[in-house]
Amino acid sequence: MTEEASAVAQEGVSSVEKTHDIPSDWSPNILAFACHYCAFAAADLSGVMRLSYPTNVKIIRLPCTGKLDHIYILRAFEKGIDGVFAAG
Amino acid sequence: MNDLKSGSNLEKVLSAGHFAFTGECGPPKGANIDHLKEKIAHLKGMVDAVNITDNQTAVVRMSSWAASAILIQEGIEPNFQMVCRDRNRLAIQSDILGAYAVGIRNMLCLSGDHQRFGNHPQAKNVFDIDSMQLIALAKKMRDEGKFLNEEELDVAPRLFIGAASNPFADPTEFRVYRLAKKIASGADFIQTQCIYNMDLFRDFMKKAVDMGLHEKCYILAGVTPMKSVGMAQYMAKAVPGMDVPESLINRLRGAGKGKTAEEGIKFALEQIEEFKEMEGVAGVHLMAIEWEHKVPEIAERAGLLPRPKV
Amino acid sequence: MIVGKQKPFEVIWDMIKEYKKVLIFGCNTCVAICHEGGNKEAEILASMLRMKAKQEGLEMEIKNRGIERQCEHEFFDSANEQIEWADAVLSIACGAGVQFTAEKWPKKIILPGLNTTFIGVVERPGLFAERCLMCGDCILHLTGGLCPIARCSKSLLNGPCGGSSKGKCEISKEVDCVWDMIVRKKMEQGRLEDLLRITPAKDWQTSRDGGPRKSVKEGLVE
Amino acid sequence: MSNSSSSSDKRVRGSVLIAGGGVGGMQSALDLAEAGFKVHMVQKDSSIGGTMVMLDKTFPTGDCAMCMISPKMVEVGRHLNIDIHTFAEVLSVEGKPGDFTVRVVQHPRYVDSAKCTGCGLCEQKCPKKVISGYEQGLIERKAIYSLFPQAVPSTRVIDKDNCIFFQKGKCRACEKLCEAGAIDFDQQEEEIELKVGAIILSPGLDRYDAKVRQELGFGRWPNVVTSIQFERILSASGPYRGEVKRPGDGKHPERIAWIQCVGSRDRHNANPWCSSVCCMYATKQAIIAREHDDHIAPTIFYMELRAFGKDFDKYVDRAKNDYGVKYQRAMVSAVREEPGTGNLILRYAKEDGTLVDETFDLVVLSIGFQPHSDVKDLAKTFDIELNEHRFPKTTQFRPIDTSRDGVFVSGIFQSPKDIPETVMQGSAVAGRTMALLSEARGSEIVTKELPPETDINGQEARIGVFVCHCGINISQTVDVEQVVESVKGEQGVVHAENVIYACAQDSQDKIKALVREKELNRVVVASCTPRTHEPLFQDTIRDAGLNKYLFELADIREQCSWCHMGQNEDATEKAIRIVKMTLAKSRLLEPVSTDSVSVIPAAMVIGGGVAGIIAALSLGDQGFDVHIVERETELGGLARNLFYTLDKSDVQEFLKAKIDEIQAHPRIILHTGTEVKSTNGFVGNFKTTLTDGTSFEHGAIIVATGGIEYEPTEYLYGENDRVITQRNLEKRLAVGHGVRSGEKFVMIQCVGSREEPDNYCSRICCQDAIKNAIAIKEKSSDAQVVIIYRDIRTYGLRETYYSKARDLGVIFVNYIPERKPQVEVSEDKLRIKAFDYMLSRDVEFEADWLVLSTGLRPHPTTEEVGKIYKLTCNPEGYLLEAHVKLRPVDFPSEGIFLCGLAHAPKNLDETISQAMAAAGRAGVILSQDKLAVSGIISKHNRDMCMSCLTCFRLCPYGSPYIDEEGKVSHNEVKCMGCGICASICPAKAFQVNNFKDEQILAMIDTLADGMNM
Repeated sequence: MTEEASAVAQEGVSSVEKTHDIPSDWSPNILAFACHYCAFAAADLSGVMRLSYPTNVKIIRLPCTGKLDHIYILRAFEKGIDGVFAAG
Repeated sequence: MNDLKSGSNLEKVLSAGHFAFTGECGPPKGANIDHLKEKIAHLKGMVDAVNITDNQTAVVRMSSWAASAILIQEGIEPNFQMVCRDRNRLAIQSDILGAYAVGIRNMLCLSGDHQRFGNHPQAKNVFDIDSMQLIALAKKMRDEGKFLNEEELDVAPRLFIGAASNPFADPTEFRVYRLAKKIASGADFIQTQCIYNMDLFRDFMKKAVDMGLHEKCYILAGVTPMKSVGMAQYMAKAVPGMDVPESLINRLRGAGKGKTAEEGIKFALEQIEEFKEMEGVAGVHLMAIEWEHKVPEIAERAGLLPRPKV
Repeated sequence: MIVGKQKPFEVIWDMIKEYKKVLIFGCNTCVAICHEGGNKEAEILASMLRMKAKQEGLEMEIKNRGIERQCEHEFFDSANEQIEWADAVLSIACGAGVQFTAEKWPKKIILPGLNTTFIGVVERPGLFAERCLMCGDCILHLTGGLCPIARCSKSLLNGPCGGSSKGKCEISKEVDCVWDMIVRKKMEQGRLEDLLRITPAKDWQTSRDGGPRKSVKEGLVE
Repeated sequence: MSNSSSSSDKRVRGSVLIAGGGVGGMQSALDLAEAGFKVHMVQKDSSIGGTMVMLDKTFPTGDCAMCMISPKMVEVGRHLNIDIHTFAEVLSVEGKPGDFTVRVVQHPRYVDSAKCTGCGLCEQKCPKKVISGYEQGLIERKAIYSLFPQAVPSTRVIDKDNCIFFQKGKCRACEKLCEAGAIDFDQQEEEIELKVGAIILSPGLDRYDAKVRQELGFGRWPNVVTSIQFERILSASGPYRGEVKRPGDGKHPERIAWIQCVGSRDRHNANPWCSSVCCMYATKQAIIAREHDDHIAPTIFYMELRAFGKDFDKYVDRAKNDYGVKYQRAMVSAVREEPGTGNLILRYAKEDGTLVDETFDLVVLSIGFQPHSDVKDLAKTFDIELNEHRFPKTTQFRPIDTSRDGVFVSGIFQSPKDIPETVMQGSAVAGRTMALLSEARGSEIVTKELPPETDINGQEARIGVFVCHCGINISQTVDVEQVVESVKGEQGVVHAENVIYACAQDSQDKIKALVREKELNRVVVASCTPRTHEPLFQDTIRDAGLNKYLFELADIREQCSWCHMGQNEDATEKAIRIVKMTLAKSRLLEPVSTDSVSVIPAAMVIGGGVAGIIAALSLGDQGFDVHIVERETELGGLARNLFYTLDKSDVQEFLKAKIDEIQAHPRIILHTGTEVKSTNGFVGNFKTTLTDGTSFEHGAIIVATGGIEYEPTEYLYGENDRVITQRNLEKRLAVGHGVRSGEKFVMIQCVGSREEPDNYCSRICCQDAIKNAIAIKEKSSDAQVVIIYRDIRTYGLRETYYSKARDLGVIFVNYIPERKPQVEVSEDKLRIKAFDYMLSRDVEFEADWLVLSTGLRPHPTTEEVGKIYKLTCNPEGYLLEAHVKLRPVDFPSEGIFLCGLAHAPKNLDETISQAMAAAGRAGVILSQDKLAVSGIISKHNRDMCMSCLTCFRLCPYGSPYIDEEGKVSHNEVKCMGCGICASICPAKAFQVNNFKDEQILAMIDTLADGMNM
């Protein structure tokens, strides 16, 4: 065990994740990153087919999911978005 | 080889042309000298010298030179092992002087197992010098009466210098050259790694003899009797540089329940018989790990008793 | 190049949590190449720490920026303002960069975000491996271009030891036995005799054992 | 717009008529239009798309067919130089190659396409339901309808026969609802006259009517469906939304049977040819069905498994091993319904001859292709000859030329084939046409003249926002006015309003006017998807002098109003959020200047076999310089060992003629006895050095490195000189060796093919064996020929030669690889023992000759050439194309194309088609003066870059490179804008135009700002 790891273990530093109680009326805000060519097209098609899903899903179009930067996901969570969906 | 370098019993036995027989003992994991005395009592009179290991497998035990000193008190000749892992050249030289001062006359020079799998993997290792350089250093102190830095020392530690050789480690084709290097560095005797692959060892010895190495140095063949099939399998798989042929494992397995230890001893005895006749082999180093009480029996059955008085 | 590894997130958090304004300070040369300490990692780390602060209910401001190299005075100019702003700077440069930042800002709290691990190469993309221990007295001409000081677990100069097995070191099957490689290379080159000579004990004075080192380039030094 | 010089008295016209708007026709249209030709596409249906749009997914990748073809349709629909005439038919063709006059009849849609915005409201409100032909009768559509949701054009059409107004004189609901006023019940049939230089026929085929085979129960038992119905059943946008259900009762079937060859390979009840695609589509359907519902146990009843294409056998193995698809070799003699359950009982004979009844939940009939019933009229209209099977008459050496000069044919209309081969022929006819009309290239195309771009440098954002009602498509769910109100006062917004149809001409004009009037420097439209409409609006603002990348589209229809119907409040809130996110990005938009690079109008063709020869000739005829690099001293490649084709055409004569043409061609430079040493550069600008030291510049590369024949070690080959290969036999027969009466020939198929280590079908061997067998029989009718085979794979029209061989008395013996034939030599005679799997007994033949049908292998140089250009090979060593379906002759790297055996084993006519396709594709590039670099590319900041090589290693297109200074630079010409470099760069030295981090982060922040937390 490294000095650091043992420090973590001994001092009981809190873990990265913190859990919260979820209120019963809560609904998540979800951000999807979608590849222009496939997932964004699929989202369009679901509209064309009038398939319904909750309004708390918003989509940001990327030229390819290869463009999905770590910071996009982190920024979303940082700003309080509850779920990030990457599709491509 | 008439002028004795150290005058140790082992050196005398070998120089007199006897087939040498050495044993081995690990110091206690604590300051319990009674247990140490109990273990070495089995070896008294059975062997020409007893190797005292130096924090073997990087597990901390009583210091090898202190344990060696206890052996001397008990009238048994120690073969003091020293590894390069735990000391720099200052400590090494001072320990050599101290060892000699308490009456130690044999020293086996080793690099030492890496601490990673010992009981203090957090340790910083030293390896200021390696085993080859340790041999040369001991020889320099003894023969030139100088420290490594060329400074004169007053009384030279007259040690019988030993080194280890593992014919089975890789690259095997280089092993005999490494043996030659150790001899050139100043090794007076060699103790080999435990031998199980006799074919490979025969081949190794043939090369050594062809190079005349046996004339420059005494080579003691390493023998460790197998206690069980499990031990054989463990050594085959887990111990680096150990070559345990499948045929031997099968032989032990074939011996049947409760008879494997006896089969292991039988194999060791067959080996010793062969080593007696093998050109270039000057003796046997028996590493009966935690089986010291079996040494008298093995010595007896191998026809190695009584040990010569020289 | 110098290879580093980010400290565990919890350890970093523990270091910075008492400060109100923290700058995550990247270095865009060696440690950026190993994807541990460049602009991108600074950006990611800052974001994660901001989230952590929020979860812990702490009022903290955490920003990020990077400079070309934290081991040279001139590059710092562009970051002065932000360093000035911060209560504490978490440098994710190598140990040299962290210290140089600390020297330049003696009153600032400068914290290390990386563990500086070794001087190495990019063996494969994403796989960095140690090659040099900076002993100050290179012997690669003797050992076929393979350094036993850095790459033998015991730094043996007269290897291989008896633990060498199938080209691997006794400490792990993941670690190559460099002495096995040296012997084979010398044999292939027909220069085995080089290895039959005994290498004497090394003079470690040129290494760190001789104390902290400096190097002077005549003509450049002011 | 302006016409760039056209004169009616010129002999050769720079325009082309394409009859048919399927995937092949679209490929031809795009290739030709891009290469500088005006295209008129005439399509009988109300939308382009053809057969492929009906398919659910395509094998082997499982890509959604619509997802692949829809962008192509949009591209065709929007292309400035492609005029689409849907719901139209050709009436007559007069004239000669280079100058045809075509009369086209435009049937009335009763919807004015100039006014219709495609919003689809009329369709929703139309009260009349009609059985949907597109959905294969499984559900209903309306009387005013669009063929399918992604139809191009999206203009609806009124089905007069079913329209209540037309039939009963009242209703006009659509007319009342259409805000655009596009309904026109008075529309009349119109005739148009088109002047074109060449004609391409690509009208596709019809499908066999499964009702003819009464014993199979289609039309009688509801749970017997056709394969095309099953495609719709599988489709997520199909009648059951992708749920595998049976039409009879909506139950989920588990035991599904496919019956192959329904309407194919049957001279008595149906069509004699093999439809080429059914074995593979049935396999695909079985796999996809299993993927939808893993309770499904598929069984495919087949007679010959024709997995002859590249990697097809592997796909079948996957079906068997990974999906548990059972392949039952049996002829199903009858299907009847089990009373009460709707299940179906299939009667068939097992291998051992016993008759079995097996029950299934659903039966799929794999129906084949056949020419449309009116094909004779069509042939008359175009004045082309048909062959005995009512397909256009073509030859092995001129597979895409009809009997009429200047009229070419492609796709399944030429003969049954799959999608990639159709696409390939689409490019091939394009290349053929480009060569024919080369002198008129560019003469009839229109180019757009644009005003200079306004410099917005340093300006604050001045954004105009236009929120679209889309009739009521958006406004019935989203409160459009509220959206407008919500953005007024947002930072940078200087104008916001709502419009009924943003895409309508009046709105476009309004946007342009407002850009000028209010000095807008960004425009946001909130309407439908950017995938179809962004280019339109980009053009609009460009017309108003703004850089087109200053436009941003907020999708509040597909991704808001349409999927949140009835949730007006929430949908409005979401729409506001989407628009605000778009605004946040818009403020940070920057003009993007698109570079262009010049093109060297020359090509290099690597390989001088038939593929290389044909490609070189086509390119030379198109007017480009061509360098052929052939490592041997002679041209011809493997074809030098071929003597005649299945249709008895003389290969050597053909080859000699083509080589003569090459040698006489003023534009073709031959480099023989040498190889490529190195090539530098990129699309449009390559420089190659050969091993002989020659070097030259060129704009495109065609890789035609060819193949070699497998040299057998099996069956005593090389030990006994009576054991020969098909090629040896062909030569003997060709050079005049007679065949003795009673001479005995035994042929063994699949020698060195379809088995490890070369587990793939070599495609050519079955027809080779049959070709030689027929030749033997024709020389001596009482000679004995036995063909010992695994599956006879005489796909397409080749099947008729299989029948002919049987009629001539050739004996066919089926073996399985587990029990291969054995060969013995006794008293100078060869004895071949085999186990006849079909008859389940041992058979033995004496033979004078044992003929081995040996497979093909890629040429060893293929791998080397692949390394030079970083092309990947499949495990067998054949080069991998950019996309197996839609880009069959392209590589992922631009400017490099593929044809011939280097791609996969194929027959001579297919090689010729593919070579012309490669030449067509290369011609598209070489015909450009300048290649425009896309605007959406990654920009590299060299100051921030420390050359860590991460991008260099990860870029799929090889655009980052190590420059002369030894540092990483970025070749923007190769960049496709995927952004992998930007997302992985540890120094953040890359940003993708229009998708910059700050732009995306601004969107994220804006989304988060509006959340109720």
